[in-house]
Amino acid sequence: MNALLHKLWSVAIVLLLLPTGSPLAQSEPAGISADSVLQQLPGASLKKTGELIGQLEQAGGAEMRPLFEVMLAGELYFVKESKQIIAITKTERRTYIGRDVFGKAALGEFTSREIKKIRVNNRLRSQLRETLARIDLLHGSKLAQKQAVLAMLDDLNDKNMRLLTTAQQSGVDGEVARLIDLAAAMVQLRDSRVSEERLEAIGVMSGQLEPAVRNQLQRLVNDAQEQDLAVRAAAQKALDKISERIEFFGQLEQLFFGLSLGSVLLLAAIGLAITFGVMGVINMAHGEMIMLGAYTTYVIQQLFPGAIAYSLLIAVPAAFLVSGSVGVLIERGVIRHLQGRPLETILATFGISLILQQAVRSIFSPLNMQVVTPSWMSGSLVINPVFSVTYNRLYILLFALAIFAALVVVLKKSSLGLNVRAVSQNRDMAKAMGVRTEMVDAMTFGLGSGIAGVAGVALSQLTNVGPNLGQSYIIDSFMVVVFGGVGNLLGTLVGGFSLGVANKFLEPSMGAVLANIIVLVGLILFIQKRPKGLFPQRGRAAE
Amino acid sequence: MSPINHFAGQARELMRRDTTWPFLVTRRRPVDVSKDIILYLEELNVSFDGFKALNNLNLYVNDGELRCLIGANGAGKTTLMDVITGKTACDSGSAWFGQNIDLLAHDEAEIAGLGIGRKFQKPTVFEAHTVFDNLELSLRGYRGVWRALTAKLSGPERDRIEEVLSVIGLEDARYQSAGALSHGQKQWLEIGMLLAAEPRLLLVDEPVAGMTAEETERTAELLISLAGKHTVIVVEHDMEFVRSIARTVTVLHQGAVLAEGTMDQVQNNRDVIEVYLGEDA
Amino acid sequence: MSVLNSLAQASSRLLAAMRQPGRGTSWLVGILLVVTLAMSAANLLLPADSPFYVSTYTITLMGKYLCFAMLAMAVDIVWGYCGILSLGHGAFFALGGYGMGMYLMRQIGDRGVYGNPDLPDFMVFLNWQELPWYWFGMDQFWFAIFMALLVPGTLAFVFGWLAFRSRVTGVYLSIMTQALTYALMLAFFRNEMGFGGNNGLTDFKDILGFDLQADATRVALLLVTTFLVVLTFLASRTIVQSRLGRVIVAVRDAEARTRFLGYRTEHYKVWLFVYSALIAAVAGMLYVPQVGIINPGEFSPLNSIEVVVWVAVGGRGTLYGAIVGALLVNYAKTRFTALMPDAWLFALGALFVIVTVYLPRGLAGLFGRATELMYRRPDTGKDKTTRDDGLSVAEVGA
Amino acid sequence: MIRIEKLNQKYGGTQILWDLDLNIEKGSCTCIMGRNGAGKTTLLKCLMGLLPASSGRILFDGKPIQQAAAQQRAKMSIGYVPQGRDIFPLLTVEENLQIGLPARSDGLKKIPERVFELFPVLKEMLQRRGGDLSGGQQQQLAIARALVIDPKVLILDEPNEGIQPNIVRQIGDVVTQLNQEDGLTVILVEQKLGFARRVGREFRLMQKGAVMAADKMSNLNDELIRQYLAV
Amino acid sequence: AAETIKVGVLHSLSGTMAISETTLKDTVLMMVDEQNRKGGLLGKKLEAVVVDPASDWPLFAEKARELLTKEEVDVIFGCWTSVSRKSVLPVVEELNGLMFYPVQYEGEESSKNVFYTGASPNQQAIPAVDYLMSDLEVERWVLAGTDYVYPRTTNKILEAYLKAAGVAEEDIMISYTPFGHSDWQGIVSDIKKFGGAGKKTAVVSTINGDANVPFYKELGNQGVSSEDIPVVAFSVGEEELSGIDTGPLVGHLAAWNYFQGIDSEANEYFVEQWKAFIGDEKRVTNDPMEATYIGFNMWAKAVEKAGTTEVDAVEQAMIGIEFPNLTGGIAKMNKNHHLSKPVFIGEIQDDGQFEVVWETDGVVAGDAWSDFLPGSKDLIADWTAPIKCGNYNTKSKACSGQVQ
Ligand SMILES: Nc1ncnc2c1ncn2[C@@H]1O[C@H](COP(=O)(O)OP(=O)(O)OP(=O)(O)O)[C@@H](O)[C@H]1O
Ligand SMILES: Nc1ncnc2c1ncn2[C@@H]1O[C@H](COP(=O)(O)OP(=O)(O)OP(=O)(O)O)[C@@H](O)[C@H]1O
Ligand SMILES: [Mg+2]
Ligand SMILES: [Mg+2]
Repeated sequence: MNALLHKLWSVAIVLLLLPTGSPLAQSEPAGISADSVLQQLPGASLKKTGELIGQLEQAGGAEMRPLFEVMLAGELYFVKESKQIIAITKTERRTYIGRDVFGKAALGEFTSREIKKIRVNNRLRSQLRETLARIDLLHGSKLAQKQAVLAMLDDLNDKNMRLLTTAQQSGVDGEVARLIDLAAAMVQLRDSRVSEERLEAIGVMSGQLEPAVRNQLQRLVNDAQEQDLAVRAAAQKALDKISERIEFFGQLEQLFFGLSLGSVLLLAAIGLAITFGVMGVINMAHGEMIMLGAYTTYVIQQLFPGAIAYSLLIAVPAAFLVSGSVGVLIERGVIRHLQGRPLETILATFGISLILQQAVRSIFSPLNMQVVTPSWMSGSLVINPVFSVTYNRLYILLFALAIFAALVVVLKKSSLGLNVRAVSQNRDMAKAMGVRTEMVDAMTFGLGSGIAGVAGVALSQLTNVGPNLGQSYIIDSFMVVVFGGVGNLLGTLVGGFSLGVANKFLEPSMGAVLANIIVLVGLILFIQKRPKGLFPQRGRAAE
Repeated sequence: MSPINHFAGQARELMRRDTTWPFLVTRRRPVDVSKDIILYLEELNVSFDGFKALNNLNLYVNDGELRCLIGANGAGKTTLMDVITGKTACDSGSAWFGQNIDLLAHDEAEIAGLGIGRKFQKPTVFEAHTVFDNLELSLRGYRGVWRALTAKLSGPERDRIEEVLSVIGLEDARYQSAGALSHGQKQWLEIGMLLAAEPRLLLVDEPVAGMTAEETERTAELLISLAGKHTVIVVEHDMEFVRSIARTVTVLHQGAVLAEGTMDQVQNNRDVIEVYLGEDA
Repeated sequence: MSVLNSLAQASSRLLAAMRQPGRGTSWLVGILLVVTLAMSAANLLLPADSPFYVSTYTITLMGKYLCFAMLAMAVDIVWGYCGILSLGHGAFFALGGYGMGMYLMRQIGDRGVYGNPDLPDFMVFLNWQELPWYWFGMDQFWFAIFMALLVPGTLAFVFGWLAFRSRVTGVYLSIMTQALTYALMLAFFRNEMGFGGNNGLTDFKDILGFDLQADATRVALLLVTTFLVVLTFLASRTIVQSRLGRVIVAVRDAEARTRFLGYRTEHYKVWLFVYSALIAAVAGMLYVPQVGIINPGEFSPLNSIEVVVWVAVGGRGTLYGAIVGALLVNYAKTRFTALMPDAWLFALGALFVIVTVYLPRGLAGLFGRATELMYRRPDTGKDKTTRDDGLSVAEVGA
Repeated sequence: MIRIEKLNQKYGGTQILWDLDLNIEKGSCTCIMGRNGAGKTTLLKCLMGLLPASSGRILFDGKPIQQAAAQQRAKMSIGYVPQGRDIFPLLTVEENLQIGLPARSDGLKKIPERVFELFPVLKEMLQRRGGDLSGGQQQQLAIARALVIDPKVLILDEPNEGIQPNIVRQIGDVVTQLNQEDGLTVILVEQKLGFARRVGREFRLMQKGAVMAADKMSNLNDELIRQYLAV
Repeated sequence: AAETIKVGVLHSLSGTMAISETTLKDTVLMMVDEQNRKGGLLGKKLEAVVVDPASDWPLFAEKARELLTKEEVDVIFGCWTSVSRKSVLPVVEELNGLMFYPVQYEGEESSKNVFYTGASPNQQAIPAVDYLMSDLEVERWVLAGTDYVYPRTTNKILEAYLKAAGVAEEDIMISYTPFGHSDWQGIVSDIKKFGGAGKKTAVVSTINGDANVPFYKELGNQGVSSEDIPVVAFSVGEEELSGIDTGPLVGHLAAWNYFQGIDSEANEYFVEQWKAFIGDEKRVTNDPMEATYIGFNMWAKAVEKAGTTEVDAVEQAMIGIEFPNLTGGIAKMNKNHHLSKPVFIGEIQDDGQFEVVWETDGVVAGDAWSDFLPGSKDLIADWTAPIKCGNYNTKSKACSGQVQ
């Protein structure tokens, strides 16, 4: 059925467009040569540049693709003296390496004074992108083709339709074919006067999530001029169906947002679940351990500028070591002296947090540091036009779970977990049983801090890397640990995720601030019901 | 029992002519012991994660009695005291203080206010306070916030504290903070706190643990002297001690009463010997 | 030489007196009163170029410190004596402050920049048409004071009643108080709340008809503050020395045991919490006219934590410790931020760390130890033996 | 095996132990007695390294150990059963027992069966939290826990507090058995004369922080008892 | 009588605002250095007095008082946030001090003792919207801001302005977030949906400070490109960008009175001087720095002109003072204590710099009181005789409220 329809459409469109001839043939007018156009590029105004791009497309077609790409990337320069157009790659040392735009041949180094950029602005960039889309539709990869068709959906003029038809004929399949059919349907709905044809078109469009489809249907429904009631009703129905699906994916998206926020909370809190939850140290410097981890990421990227893609992988163990050793130092230097006075730790660690913040300020300047997002962490996984999942959030969610699992394994499988708990419950007796309490304390605090550092690596991908980074997470972290039940790792996990999801489900109707307030009040009330958190320690001893 | 039945049962219970509704009962009133029984425990059940610590336990204690409670470790003695004093909620059953007071409807502070005092198995005293202050805080009297703000130690009260101090032999340590006492001294202090409160019913959990033989004797005398005016329930594993004070002995086993009677009866009970005393007691 | 000697003697006598429950505190009260009175006189009576002249800057600074001292006392009463570590006392302080701020705001009348007699400037400029209902009556001084006590008092009561009745304790309680103040902070940041959002309330003109910028008014405010600090100090001392105080300490150390003695510990805690919240609110009320601004930043959890830190520095569980701690830390902050603006956090942080590690019971503990060394009594047996960890009961759950 | 010379100990300003001397033979079973507050627990804690001594020497097998930390003393195979049991309340019974395993000299990784033979209750309760056990059960657990580290010296501080009579006897048997069959040196603090007489083979009487009398158990007469144990 | 002229610097060096304000402290120090090298002022050396108000608003007031009474400074350069300025204002007025405030702000204020060298809304927001409307043909608007006075006011003004320009109610989306908001998933997704309705959409961002980094990161990751939905920001400058990986942000916009990338002799010199002073090749300059620069130089000129550092004289001398902008053209101090300055719109480049894509023809005079708010339509500020008032009502011909 579908296939048949498909054929029908193609034929219809081809017939519709036949008289105008082949689009490719048309784009080769005699006279203007690409070279002469190129010559005008240096020094052209932005407006003029736009015109030149149009001429270049006509003159050069697909051959001009490299030029457009370089231009889009903002790497197109010209040599001031010779007006030669070149592509430039910047190096770390702030010098410029030139190469030929088309041939890729190296042209040597330039200084910033010798060359000048060919300026592009927003408008030009979108023109370039459209141009590229047109070129890609016929010559690009599957993905590029899809992007190209999607881009054209918003503007289904004759020229674009001709291109689409040509693409159709040159043989496309799958997603691209579906989109082209969709485009044809949209055109048909728009241009046809025959009720059946239009209904048919609506049939194709029904349930499709592309915004252009929805917008067109919406326009139709709102259009007071539209006389055809059947068409209008059908459009309304199609629209409803679309809304329904959007609603569904909206919920899904909300859930993902919630989980993602939860994973951030979890990451921030998980180290605290050890230093505070297990050891009982009210660790106000926890946030600064996270901060150190984030700065470690920055330093690693500075040290290995060539390996941005792997920088995070290197940063994870590095941050663990850095924050972990600082944690060990703090434990050995300060916390150790506070045994039996758990509440006093708040004072000492508060002091330490001030010192660490200022230290970072003195060493790295008070400005935020730039942490680059490796390409595999950027962008999103597009599931459909209304639902996509950003990679960084996705990876961080997985990362948080992995860290959590690793921690559980460490605490369950090694004797450390057992010893920590013993020490925190009765230090003297643990000593008398041969537990090296000092070692255990240092290791545990180091572990908690190290994990905070690792969290910092992840957070550096989401937020500022600056001296205040830690402060923004410390309160949430305590909240999560307490909500889950102090001393219970699983509680921290569930606590983090439920706070995240609750927040995100309230946000759309309440706004970010109110949602936050309501979650806090809810938390306070919840603790009245369960004074020891979600997963309380039970039994006689816990009283 | 289905929930509906259960509910109906409760409703019927609420309608009974011979009882007043709980919320109509005034909270503070003297215990009615006209039937000469001060404590009724019936069909008590307590379980922890499926483990039955008390199992359909029934126990009646007469007014003015000195009752010894013995039983294997883990038999549920401490749990029983927890239920009486409101620390642990029971799954089912009833606990009445005299004729008129339903213990299960009160919380710890109220129960203490009704005149039930307790000494814990592990001595718990206020470590930051002096011995004297510990006793002062335990003195019988109204426990409201305002009263506490204005309270002044009266002459008789001061005498009472002195008296207790001499009974527990901590006169010299009166200004020492309780946290610095040795284990045995804390035991004594806690007994002293009980005395100062002058409760109607004393629950004494292992009072002589960690005491020398002579002190044990003194404790025994003390408890005997208290009986009559007060009702005393003593839990102890020291058989010599129990023998020296016991009139009626109740043996608990696995959360239920195994035997009850005079010391001799109990001592010769086969079951008791098997689970508790051992062959050559 | 003899001067030195007598100085040493005097100071050791002072130290000894500080340790005695009764007399030490009267020393503190005396010093406070004398110092502030002398400062006031020096400010008002001496010419500005006299070497003994005390600048208005110092007067306001002192006033601010004393407000903080009061706040610290409030925290110490619940934390030091009852073991309720409140990380949200800033909320009561700020609410009191907002009450006073609203009164002062209404006093501006039509002298605001837009000349609107009813609406404060920030409302005019966000296009509000009429005064929200909760602003009514706030132009009456006594009503404003009443509200500034009622609201934080009620909040403390409701919060305390809920929390203590369901036996929320330890860190759970601490974090709940933190959540409370955090939620309030977010709420007050919202411009829709009608409290001026982030900018808060500011640009006050006069109080009870007295010009807030006049030296005499500032001095009067300082004196009122001192008087109230002394008053709350004496009141609190009476409380902690009464049987009530001992019950409260008993609750701190062994709450369950206290309950088995028949004390309704939750009543005691709620009562104390409300009392402490009221002190905090009064401190906030005094604070606002002296610093000239109240904004949601005062609700920030970190502020409340800082208060706890002052108390810890001074030595919790002693009232004068809280006062001394607040004065000292804030003075240090003032000095450090001017002397080494780029590195003062190092100094302050180090101060905190050193105090915790080397002065386990804060400065009050230091006094205690100093006098102990000087007046070591031969008869140690009778001495109240105090252990170093005497106060550190494990409020933190394992 | 253990020699204590001129041991002094203070809590803050209060001195508890005064120039205390004590000598424990290898393989002996010594019972330390004295009134409440005499300093018995304090002495044992000093011996175990849980309280710092202000002066004096402690020799173990001739080597001074007063500087060694408690955990090192545990590694030297000194087992300790504290007064008041000090079970780890939130650890399960099994975990309570496992804690001591690394301190064993033979590197065994499993809780020795022997422990369960001595205290069968524990086997049933392996997964229960230590703090939930009844007082007596906890006491048994405490002894078992000390045995897990395979001690050469076993220190017991009032091990019978709150234990049912038949188990008291059983503990007595166990201690005797460990002492006689396994050659374990036992130091026992005990108030109950009957038990002390039955288990101990020597006694030390303490008063006000000093050892006042030492002898074979058979020589513990009423005179001594009246002098040092009566109130 | 003093041998030196004291310059107070009242910028947070710690706490949340340190990130922005520290730079301004260094700028003032650099200017003081430079002035001293030129021989000081009135034959005296300048001496900077730096304090740290630690991002704590009441502390700002306290420190201002300390500077004015204890240190007896002749001028203060300071504050960033509005609330800190509001906190300091009564103190400066009471003690008759002189303060220069170098940051763009919501307007609605003019004090005799303060000179505002940053942009007021009509020097930033309105031109930016004009640009978006005319050049990019934007029809749908998202006004996203942090919930405090500056965004609230700016958005109020913009809303009135947009509606006056015929934009329908449903084509404006307004969203406020708390300070330091870091989870932008939902809002960005909403923006995306809002922008997917077929009309050209732009975001006007008054998002403050640290919240920008996660916001832009989220924009990049959710694939909202500057071609689809451009974001024009009023609080994001070179400095903020130096903390972000700008790759995904290329093409988003900002409106300022200054960009580091603007070619001019003076600017080149300034940038070099700054880099040398701070000892870091990578440090950038930004708009508030230029505002500080202009303010400082104007003050120096005014002091020279008045021949004294006495506040009232300097204040009067300030009005009408002109000084060249770093970007070319001349800035002038107006009667209302605000500047006339040019406005630029720049596009973010991948090196963290801005490329100017649009600029006003001449300079724009800063308005103390907005013409688009009902409460302040009729108000003007004029500190010359005979009006001498910061909030003069042109209708009632009276100076409301101000206590002189
Ligand atoms: N909170 C709890 N959770 C789980 N089990 C518990 C709890 N409280 C008590 N139990 C169990 O209930 C049983 C009875 O305990 P209880 O303390 O009442 O014994 P007891 O008779 O006082 O023993 P002892 O003489 O040794 O003190 C024990 O087996 C104990 O392990
Ligand atoms: N932590 C402490 N601080 C100060 N003094 C203490 C402390 N612990 C014990 N003491 C004092 O030390 C003395 C000896 O105590 P210890 O516990 O050693 O006695 P004991 O002989 O074990 O008594 P018992 O038979 O009651 O257990 C007692 O007088 C006690 O008051
Ligand atoms: Mg028991
Ligand atoms: Mg002992």
